[in-house]
Amino acid sequence: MDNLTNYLLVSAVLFSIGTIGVLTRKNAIVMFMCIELMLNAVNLTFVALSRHLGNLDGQIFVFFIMTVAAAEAAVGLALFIAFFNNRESIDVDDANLMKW
Amino acid sequence: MFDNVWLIPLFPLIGFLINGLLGKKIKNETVIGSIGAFAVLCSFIVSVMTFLKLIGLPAEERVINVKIFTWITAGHFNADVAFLIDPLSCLMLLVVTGIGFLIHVYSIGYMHGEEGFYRFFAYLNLFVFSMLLLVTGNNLLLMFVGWEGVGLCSYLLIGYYFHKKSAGDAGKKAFVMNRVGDFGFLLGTFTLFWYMGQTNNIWTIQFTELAKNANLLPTGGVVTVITLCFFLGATGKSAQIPLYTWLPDAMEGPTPVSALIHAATMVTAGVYMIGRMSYLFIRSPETMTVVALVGGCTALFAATIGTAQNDIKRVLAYSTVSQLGYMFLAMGVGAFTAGIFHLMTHAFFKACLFLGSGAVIHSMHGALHHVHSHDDAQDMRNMGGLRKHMPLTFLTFLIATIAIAGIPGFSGFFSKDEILWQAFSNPLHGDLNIVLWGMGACAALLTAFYMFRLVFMTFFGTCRIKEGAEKHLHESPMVIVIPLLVLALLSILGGYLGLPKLIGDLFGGVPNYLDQYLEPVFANANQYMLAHVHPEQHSHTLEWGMMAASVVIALIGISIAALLYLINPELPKKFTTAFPALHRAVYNKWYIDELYDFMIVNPCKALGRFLWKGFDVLVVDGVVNGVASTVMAFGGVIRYMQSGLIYNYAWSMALGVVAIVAYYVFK
Amino acid sequence: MSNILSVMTFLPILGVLLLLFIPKESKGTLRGVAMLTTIATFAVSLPILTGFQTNADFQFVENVPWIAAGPFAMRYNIGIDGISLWLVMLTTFIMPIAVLSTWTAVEEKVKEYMICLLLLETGMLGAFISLDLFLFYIFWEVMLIPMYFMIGIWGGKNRIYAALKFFIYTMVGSMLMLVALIYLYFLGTKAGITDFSLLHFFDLKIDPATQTWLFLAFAFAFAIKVPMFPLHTWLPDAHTEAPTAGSVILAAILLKMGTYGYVRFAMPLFPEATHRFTPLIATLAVIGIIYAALVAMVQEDVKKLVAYSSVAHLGFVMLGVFSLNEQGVTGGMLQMLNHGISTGALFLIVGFIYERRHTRLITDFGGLSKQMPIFATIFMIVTLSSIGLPGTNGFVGEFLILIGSFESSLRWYAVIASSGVIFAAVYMLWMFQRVMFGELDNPKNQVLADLNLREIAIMVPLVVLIFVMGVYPNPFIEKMTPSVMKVIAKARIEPVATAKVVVPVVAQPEVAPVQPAAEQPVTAH
Amino acid sequence: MDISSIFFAIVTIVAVVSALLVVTCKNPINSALSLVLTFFCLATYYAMLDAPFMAAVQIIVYAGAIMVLIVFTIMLLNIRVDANKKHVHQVALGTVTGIVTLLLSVLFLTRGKVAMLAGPVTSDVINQIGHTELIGAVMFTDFLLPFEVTSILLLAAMVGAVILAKKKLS
Amino acid sequence: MEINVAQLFQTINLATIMPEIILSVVGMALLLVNVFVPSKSKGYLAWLSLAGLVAAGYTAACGWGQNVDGFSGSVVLDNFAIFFKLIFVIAAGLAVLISDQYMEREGCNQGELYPMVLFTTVGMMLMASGTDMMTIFLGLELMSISLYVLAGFNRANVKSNESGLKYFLLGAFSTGFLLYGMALVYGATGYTRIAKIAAVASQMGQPDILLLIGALLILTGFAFKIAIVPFHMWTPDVYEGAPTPVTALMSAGPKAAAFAAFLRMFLVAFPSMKADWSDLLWILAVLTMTVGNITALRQDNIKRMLAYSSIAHAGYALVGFAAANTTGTSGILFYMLSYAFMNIGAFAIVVLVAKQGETNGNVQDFAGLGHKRPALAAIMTLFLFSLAGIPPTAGFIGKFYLFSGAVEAGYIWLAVIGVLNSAASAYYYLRVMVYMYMKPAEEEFGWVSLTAPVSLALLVSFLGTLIPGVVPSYLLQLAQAAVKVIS
Repeated sequence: MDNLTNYLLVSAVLFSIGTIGVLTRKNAIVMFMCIELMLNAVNLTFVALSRHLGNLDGQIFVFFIMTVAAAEAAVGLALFIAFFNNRESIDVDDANLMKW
Repeated sequence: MFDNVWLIPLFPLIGFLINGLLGKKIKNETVIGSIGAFAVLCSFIVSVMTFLKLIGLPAEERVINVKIFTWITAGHFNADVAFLIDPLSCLMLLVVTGIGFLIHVYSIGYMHGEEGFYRFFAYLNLFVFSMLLLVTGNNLLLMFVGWEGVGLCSYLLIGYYFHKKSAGDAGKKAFVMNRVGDFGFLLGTFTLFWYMGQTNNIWTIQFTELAKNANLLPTGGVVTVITLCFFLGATGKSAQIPLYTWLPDAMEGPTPVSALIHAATMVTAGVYMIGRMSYLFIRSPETMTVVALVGGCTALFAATIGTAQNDIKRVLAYSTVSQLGYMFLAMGVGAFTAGIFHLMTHAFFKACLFLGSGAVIHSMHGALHHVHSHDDAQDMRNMGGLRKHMPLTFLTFLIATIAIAGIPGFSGFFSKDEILWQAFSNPLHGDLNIVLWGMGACAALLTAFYMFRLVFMTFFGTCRIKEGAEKHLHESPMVIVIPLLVLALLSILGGYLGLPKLIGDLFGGVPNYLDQYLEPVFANANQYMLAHVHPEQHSHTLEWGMMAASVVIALIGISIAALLYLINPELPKKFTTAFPALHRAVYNKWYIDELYDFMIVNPCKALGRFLWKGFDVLVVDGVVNGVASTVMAFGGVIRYMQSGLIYNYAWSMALGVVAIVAYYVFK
Repeated sequence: MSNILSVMTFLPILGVLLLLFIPKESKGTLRGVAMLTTIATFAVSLPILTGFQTNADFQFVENVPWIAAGPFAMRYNIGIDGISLWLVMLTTFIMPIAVLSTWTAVEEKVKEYMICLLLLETGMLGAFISLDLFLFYIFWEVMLIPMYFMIGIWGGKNRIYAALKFFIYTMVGSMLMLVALIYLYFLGTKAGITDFSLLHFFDLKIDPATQTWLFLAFAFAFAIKVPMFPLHTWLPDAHTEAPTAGSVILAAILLKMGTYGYVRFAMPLFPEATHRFTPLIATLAVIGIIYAALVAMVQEDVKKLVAYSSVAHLGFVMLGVFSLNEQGVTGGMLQMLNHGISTGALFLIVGFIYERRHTRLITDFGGLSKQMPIFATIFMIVTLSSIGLPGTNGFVGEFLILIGSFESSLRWYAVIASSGVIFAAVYMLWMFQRVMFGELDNPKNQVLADLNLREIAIMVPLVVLIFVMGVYPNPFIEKMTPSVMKVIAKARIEPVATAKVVVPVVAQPEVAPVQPAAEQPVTAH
Repeated sequence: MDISSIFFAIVTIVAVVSALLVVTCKNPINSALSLVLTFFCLATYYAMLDAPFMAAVQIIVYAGAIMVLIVFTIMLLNIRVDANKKHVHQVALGTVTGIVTLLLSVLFLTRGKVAMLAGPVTSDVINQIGHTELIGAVMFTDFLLPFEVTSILLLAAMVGAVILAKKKLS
Repeated sequence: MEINVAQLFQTINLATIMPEIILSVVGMALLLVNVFVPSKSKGYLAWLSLAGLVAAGYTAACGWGQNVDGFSGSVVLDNFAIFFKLIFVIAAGLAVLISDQYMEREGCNQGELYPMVLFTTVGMMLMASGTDMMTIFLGLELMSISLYVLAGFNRANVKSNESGLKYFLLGAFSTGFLLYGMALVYGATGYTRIAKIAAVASQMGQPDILLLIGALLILTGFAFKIAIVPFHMWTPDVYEGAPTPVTALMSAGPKAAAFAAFLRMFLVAFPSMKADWSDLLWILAVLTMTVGNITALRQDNIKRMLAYSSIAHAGYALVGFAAANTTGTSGILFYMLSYAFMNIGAFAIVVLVAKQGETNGNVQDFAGLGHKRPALAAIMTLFLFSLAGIPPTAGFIGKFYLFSGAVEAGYIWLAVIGVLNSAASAYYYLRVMVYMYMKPAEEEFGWVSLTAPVSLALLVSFLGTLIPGVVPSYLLQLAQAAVKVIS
């Protein structure tokens, strides 16, 4: 049990760090990496829980999360490139045409 | 038997409709005038027939209700269009249609060539119709219809020369002041209806029903409220203090209108109404006192103003107010018959006076017109010596003046003396009697004074009209003179209908016809009075003495007038220079109009403006628009949270999550 | 024809469909079709009047299922009784006049204008005949739309503000009513009511606290529509900006929705609350009467003045309706019709001079009587009707209201309200004087033409009604009496025995023993 | 404290520090490399949790595929160090929010009760049958549909990436 | 571990995902066809994808009343799912119909748009059908990823880039929370199947904090897609920047899909915690309605205005959710359907009125539309009235049921706030009408070309807004039947 809690806490720490990253960084790619960090934290939670519960559903879930992460990475990075093509920047401060 | 009573108001109505709708097409003045006059003549004839039928009946059966159709029914409220024929209404019918007819005839001549001739006759007919409704209506509501109807016609006729601002103002003033009175009338009606219904389960506004059940009403209390309300109505219609100011202004209307409406008929409606509901008024001693005092005060007060006016019609107008005061004084002391008597005689001589003054004005106007002068044709200072030019007019005018001044032998003497005697002797008000009598007597003095002042200034002395105009002054046409003569005759004879017992006895027991005739109408009130107050026995000597006193008073007034305006015309000027403030105050009608403007009219307007700009626009709309703009402003602020920056958005989301989670974690 | 009400209500829609196929350039045809449609609607409504049986039942009822889903069941349930009968007649009567009044005034977008008018007619008729609460709400809201456009598109300078204000003001109120409606329905379902039919809810017993809230919600919506002080500020704006026909309809019919709502819904459904709020409503009504009169007095714009006079008049209606006795409610109902006719006519009159001079400022006029005698006559009659001169319709209603409220617990309110009679004379006559009397000194006014045949034709029916209803109002009263009695019976709470009984309730003279006068002890000495 | 705990602690320290580096490094490339390190740590955790297959996939998919993609993009776009615009408020707010998140997580994680399921998959079973096989058995029975959906998902992502990253339209 | 293949195939039951299969296949086919279609004739693809959508919708509708599950319980085709699937089909169909003209004008007429729309629809359908957190998650991601692409589809346009970028980053961020929530729920119950979670949760009595927090985090994940305050911030920017047809789709489809999954999870899995989450939804509903409406008051760009209004509408729907009774939830279903019609209809008009490069998209640019194109203006008016909730439109009936649900559940103040919001919202809808009818055109309208697909879209949305407003009974009954399976 203690073991599980440790894992969960570690994942919470990683998740929070990821959140901080998303909230504080301006580089879209770095933000995306922080989101990946958050997803990984969730993954860790899933795996730890899966191990503890003795069923593999959590790990399967992680498998799908990874797939989704890959897909998101592909689309996201393509979006960054498209944005960069137009704005010569990947700073989210420059994504400010639309507001108010 | 009285089935054709409805014809009486119908004829003028038809006349009104014909003249009103087709008058413009007819164009021919004679035809229009004839239609108008004929309609009233027909009414007069039917009235006379009705009158004859009525006096053919035994005295106790002389109250007849004639229902035409049901007007309004809602719940236990019911009002019919129905006529009440009794001695009082019959008398009024005769006065209204009779004098009305004469004035119609007079108007044909007087209004000759005026623009909107047809309009005038239409209105006049409408007025007669309304007045007839007023006097014959058998319930309060129908009376109110006539009541307001005559107010309307008065408004229309005062504003006949609508292009003159003063005429429009005067009309509006008359209507609004009347409305104030009507407000009282309505309240009185409501209270009476409700109170009768609630306490006795008699839900009615019909006069005969009310009279029958008047015994159920208490003395004072609610009845005081009711009667005071009604009296407020009467003060409006009959130009008593405090609502009298419209009447002098009403002289903006054509002179026949002043004669018919503002002297002979409409303004007496208040007196009539009190007479009609004498059984109510008598049950409230407080109201009676108020009525008597208001009447007395008005009589005196208006008379003072009358002494200083230069406009011939204005003098007559204040005189009317003053005479109406007498009538109320009479009603207030319980001398209902005397009041009605004075109403009748006043109708004769005041109509005569007004028509006479109309003839004078007409003549003056023509003369001034000839010399292209813009002098005021109604200002007595421009007149003088007209006796020579208009002998018949002068004669009739003089007769009427003597009548109003209260010289024995003329109608005014009998009625006025009756009132003064009653004021003095009637025990209803106890010690107040002397005061009431005193007011009446002073007013009588002043009346004699200003009336003869008028006569002297107008008909005697040298002609002060603009040079060259004098030769254009001439006697009026017959169509004008004949009504004058008839009225002058009536001014003499009218008084003999109501000879005081004292004098009647002198002539071998000639009865007071009027008293006998009206007895059934006021029986209820008189009985009540007999039962509640103990009349003191006054000696004949005292009565003779009082009579003599009033004659003396009249003579004094005439003498002063003669002294000031006939013998020594310079005196008045000295007098005015000696007391400029007093003169100015009297001349300006004691500044009552200004006072009203200051106290009521202007504050109302200011309040209206304040409510509009201050409350409606600022507060209510301010709140409405304020809410709207606050919301909009919020929108303006909140939208700036939408910074366009992703990390802000993400932070908002994270904050949302944190807030939600924190709430449930710490719950 | 058993579905005559539906035919009447939806006939204007048919007209709309027809209008859609007429090219917008042929204005004459458009006007003609609209005119014919409204006249046809009026014609269809006549058999309703003649076939109406004088009793308290709803007649010409049509009742078919409409929506049934979840907890709700709405029905297409329509019918009329004595209360709605005259309002329906008023609507069908006013509409042709409204159409005719814009014959020359509206030159732009005639097609859209006529469509709006006809849609409005359907909305109003529908609201008056609905016996299903939900259906009523639908029509109630539908009315807003064409009126909004009429004000906003064909209105004056400040039209957009006025239109938005009108719409949102009214919508706020009606939305709250919607919530109350839903709540009421769920109360009903607990008591076994299965649909929105109004009749079912009449018998529903609701506890006083709940009634209070429901009543407030309904009353708020209706009060805005009436409009009652202090929710009236949309009205002067809307009236001033609306085109003539818009003002006429707004004044003549739309405002009646509010008072009708009270009589039909708020009062019979929530008697305890009605009882409780009577003083408040009467106070507001009386304030409205005096307040609007004072404000009307100082207006510079004729239309605004008439608009404020509407507020005062409807104050009377509210007072009458809440006096809850036969005289008061009958008077209120009559006054609704009267106000419809006379104020409608006043707006038409204002429209006439506006069309000629393109100004409504009182100071721009003066002395018109000389130039326009026919106009002056009609204006005078309408003015008199508006100030409630006896012999005109205005008087009967006002008198019954006042006597009714005087008899009820609202005695003192009636006293104050009566003074409104004075004020009405002041502001109306002053306005009349300034517009019609005086010197004809403005050169622009010296060339004004008197009313033409069309305009006279518009006014004559109204003038005739003014007198007919003033002189012989009984037929109108008779038809509504049973329904009025029913409303009173439902809305009235009998005073508790311990309370001071002041007024015997609807005493019937022929049954109640009348004490003979003779048996009364005469106070004699 | 046994050896596994010490190992856990070391891995945790590395993971947290590298995660912090991801957030704090100015240069995106450094962030990316730190992220790779974090991924490795996670893979280590998975291995420790008797999930060797997941560890492998973690390395292959995340460290191998995704990170390569990211680094490639960074290089392609030639992104320089964060332009040092001041955004102290944002950093402060973000950090505080993150820390609060962490505290809250700690609160509910320590207070919450994980289900006591005691499912069939114990380390013995894993050792006996093999982790990959077990995963495969579940994935292709119970979670067949999600698996199939990922194919569409990847297809959509691929098509999308192609559309978006194409050269500018002429 | 042995796998019985025969048994496996029995449990699969492909019929349950037949609509998804059809759409996926059509999507993939279109990808291939696209290569051979010249860029001027991409309109054919629209018709083809419409055919696919109709087929999928038909297939789905055929399953009405059968309530079958497949893939050993990870997916279900019940009335609830079918109702939503029809909404998605309608939303996607209408979006497809208005795309061609727009894309051609904006010069980004790439055929891949249609497959992407179909894929996103598949994602939505899976969300509605999913009875396993994984299915729902993957559906959500399929939907989202396709939408990221669609939002940034006009890659030459900076606003479109920006829209895609923002949507992507924030979407991925919210996915993090969603997943964390799912992980916690998994941890607290041991399962990812909704039915099993429900079974465990219902036995808990006092719900465990992990489960509760998990549920709340899932809520935030859905809240992002639905655009509930404070997870709404992306909406205006993304809606404004995305190509208008995509915005139209985005405003109707994903919102409904998120509601579908949201409703299913919360009503099936977490009814035991209703007391906890319905209070939260109460507050969120109020916030969402109010913020959406108030901000919309001050918008000039009509897409942005509609974006804020869509936030407000999400708030109205939440009112029904907070009530969590049949009336309220069926109201959500009905409302989502009506919203698809009226909102996409409104966007269709926006597409028509705007000029190349998304200029002319301000409220002011609608000035004079009422005279120049009365029919268009009239239709727009209907949509706006429906959005404002004025009878006789579908929008009104929907709101009526939503607020009725709240009243029935005793949330009277919520209903009152709702209706007041509704009244406030009238202002900005009316403002558009003010410009359309009450102000003259400032400049000449360009030739608004009304092509066949757009006309069809307008007709359908017009009828779809009007008819359920007048005779809503049938649809309402369907919605009632649909929510019966999850309550």
